[in-house]
Amino acid sequence: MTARGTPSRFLQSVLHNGVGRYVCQLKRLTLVFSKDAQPSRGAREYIEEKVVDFAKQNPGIVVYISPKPCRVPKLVGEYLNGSVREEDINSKTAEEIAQLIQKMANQSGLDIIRIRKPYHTDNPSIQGQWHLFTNKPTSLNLQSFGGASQHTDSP
Amino acid sequence: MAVSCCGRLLRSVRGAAAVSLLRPLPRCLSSQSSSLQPSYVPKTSLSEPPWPEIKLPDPIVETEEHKELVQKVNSLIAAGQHGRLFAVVHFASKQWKVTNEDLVLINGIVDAECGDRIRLEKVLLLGSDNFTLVGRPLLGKDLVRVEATVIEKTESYPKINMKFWRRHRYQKKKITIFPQTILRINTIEIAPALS
Amino acid sequence: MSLLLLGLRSVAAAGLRCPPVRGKKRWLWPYLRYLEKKAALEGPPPPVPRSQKPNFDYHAEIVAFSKRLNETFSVQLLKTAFVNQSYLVEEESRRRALGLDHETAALNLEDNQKLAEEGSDFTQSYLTRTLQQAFPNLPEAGLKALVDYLTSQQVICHVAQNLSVEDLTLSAECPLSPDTLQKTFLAVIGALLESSGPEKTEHFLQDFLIPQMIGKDLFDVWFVTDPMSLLVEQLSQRNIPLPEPRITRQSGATTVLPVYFVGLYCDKKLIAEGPGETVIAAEEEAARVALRKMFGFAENRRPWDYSPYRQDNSDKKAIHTS
Amino acid sequence: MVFLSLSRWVRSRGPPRYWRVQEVLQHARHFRGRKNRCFSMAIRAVRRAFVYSTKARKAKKRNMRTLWITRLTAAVQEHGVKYPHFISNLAKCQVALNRKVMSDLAICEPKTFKSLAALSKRRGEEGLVAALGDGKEPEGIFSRVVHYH
Repeated sequence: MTARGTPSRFLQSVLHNGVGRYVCQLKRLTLVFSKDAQPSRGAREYIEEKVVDFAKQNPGIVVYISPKPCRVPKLVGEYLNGSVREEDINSKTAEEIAQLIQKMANQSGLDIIRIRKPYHTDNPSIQGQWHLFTNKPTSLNLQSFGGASQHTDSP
Repeated sequence: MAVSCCGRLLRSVRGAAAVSLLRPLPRCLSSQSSSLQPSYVPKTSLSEPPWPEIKLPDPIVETEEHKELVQKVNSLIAAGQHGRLFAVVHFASKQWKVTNEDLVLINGIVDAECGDRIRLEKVLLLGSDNFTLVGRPLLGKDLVRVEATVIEKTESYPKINMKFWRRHRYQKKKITIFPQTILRINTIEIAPALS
Repeated sequence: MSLLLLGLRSVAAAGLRCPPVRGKKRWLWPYLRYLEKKAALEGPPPPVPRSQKPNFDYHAEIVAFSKRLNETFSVQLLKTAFVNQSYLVEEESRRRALGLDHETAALNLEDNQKLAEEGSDFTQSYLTRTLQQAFPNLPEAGLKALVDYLTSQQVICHVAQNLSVEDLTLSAECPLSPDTLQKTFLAVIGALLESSGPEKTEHFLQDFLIPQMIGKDLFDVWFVTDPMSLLVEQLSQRNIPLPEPRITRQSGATTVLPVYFVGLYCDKKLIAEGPGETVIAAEEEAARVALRKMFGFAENRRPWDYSPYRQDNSDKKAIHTS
Repeated sequence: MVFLSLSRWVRSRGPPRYWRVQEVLQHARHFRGRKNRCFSMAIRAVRRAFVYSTKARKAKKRNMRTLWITRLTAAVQEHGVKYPHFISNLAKCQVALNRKVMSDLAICEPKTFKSLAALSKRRGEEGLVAALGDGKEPEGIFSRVVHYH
């Protein structure tokens, strides 16, 4: 998409994740589906077969199953930084839903927008950034007064 | 001069100009000839070779210096006084200059789960405030250890790929989303094993 | 077919009994506009705590909280840590209003006051200890500034919000005040200390509080108005002669963008050099650079070692290298 | 084969016109003039913007490379080396750093870059010395043919 027309951000992470320990950022997952509607078939299948395994593998994510009459079954993921993401899963198979859920669990909840630079560093320079005088000899500022010894300028 | 000529023959020719044209002689020779003839020779590309005089340091002195340097750096590393380190690693067909606590965004899938620690093995360069190790092209695996954690496996924003030819009724629009992976650089360690 | 058409025509000629319904719902757009205007006038609805919205199981959330952080909390303690005094008061009054008698209305719950105090004490002592270990040359005031920054309301609330402490906190107020949030987070630390011991808690603090120092400069945290006098004080403590500022480099002195580099010399040795737009600013910057170097807080200092159980690791490494 | 759904697709003509228009307009909201609100002008501008951004994605790679090369040229000039010599000598030393990283190093890590420049300079000198040989004339008679035109 165009550069000016779309929002953008820099690469970041929530709470310096991964510096100390890794914390899965998805905290809550709600599966809204209908008990009898056709588009929810995949969702029902997923709940029958896979959801318990997923919940066991990811004890840090609370999974809620809420059956209610609806046409479009939904996945609502809530992240640690407070953002909420909804995904429609109508007419998706159980396999596709499993992949989608895994993807949501792997994300951090930050906006999916253009990222300006593919790296982020808090210490851009270790040896000190280059400036005009970096590679200039220090003798430039010495002044000799006739035959007298050299002095530096005093402020 | 359409003929071949012999080096020996040319040596008798006065002045080094013709010689230097055909076969470059080191500067010492030409200076010798000028000392023989005190007449003034203007400083041109013909009077002396166009390259600067090169004086390489003595190999024996150099090896000693090298030894001393290596010992110094080794002791610095062993004492852990090297401060923050940075490394240039080759990962996902790109080179990244990284230091501790950096984030790196990679286009594509990394075959590791979120939270897994991986080791970046292709280290091209490692530096600190006081020394730099340059690999030719890579640094040894037992020398440097750069570790990273996969913290996020996400997707890029939808990129629109549009083609349009005017007056040709040709227009294509394709929206693509790529997988992306975010790495956190955890540690850059170095062993005092220089030789 | 023609018969049917005829029939239809006759019906049309006779006219319909009921008035025709318009296909376009002309009333809808003004109605929606009215609703919009009303919503704009009223403003957004008051925030509701997540626990009062659908799909919230408190016990499951608590268990998931500890699992997510990879810590072993005792669930009872953790639940206590999230209970605030205001919640107890409000809940009891609500029960009484429902008509329960005094005994049944009383909640047999403790609030997190004690745990918060414990957590706060432990955090303070741990941070002071580790920071002192990490920066042995830092004077007391600087150390205090660092610890104060890490335990400040702003930082703690930031950490707590991004660990979803906010959702689990039981309090009468909504949205939570920073005070409550800070207290709750400290109580969580206290609960961890009681359930898993100090070692785990130290690890927890190291993983979640210490990284807040990343990218922070010493003087972002510690506000020193006159670094030169501090430098003089520090140097005299170490029996080093007083610094002598000299302009080392300058450029564009007659332009609107001059730059001066001032070097500080002690014993005719350069200890620091700093740039500035004026000579005075450069001198101050040089003093700051010198202080950072002296306190071991330079930008290229060795990064913090976040590996768990640091002491053991460093011992092992030393053995390995020897 | 039996196509049951094809006939349904033909009837489904996508979302209502209002939403189709909004889809385009949301990309044009920051444009100047009437094209940020009038569809028929917006659609042309948005299409052009998309084509530009598609092309720019490719062009950026090339532009960045030229930028790095420009930066490197300036950076090595300070150390008395020329860019082509610098690059080729480092390649001869089997240093596989690319231009992006080296221009980065020139800005952020001047000491490292200085040593890289010194390395390439030394390699150049060694190469020159090796090419010059030991300064003696070759043995025997040898010939060079020079053509006149």
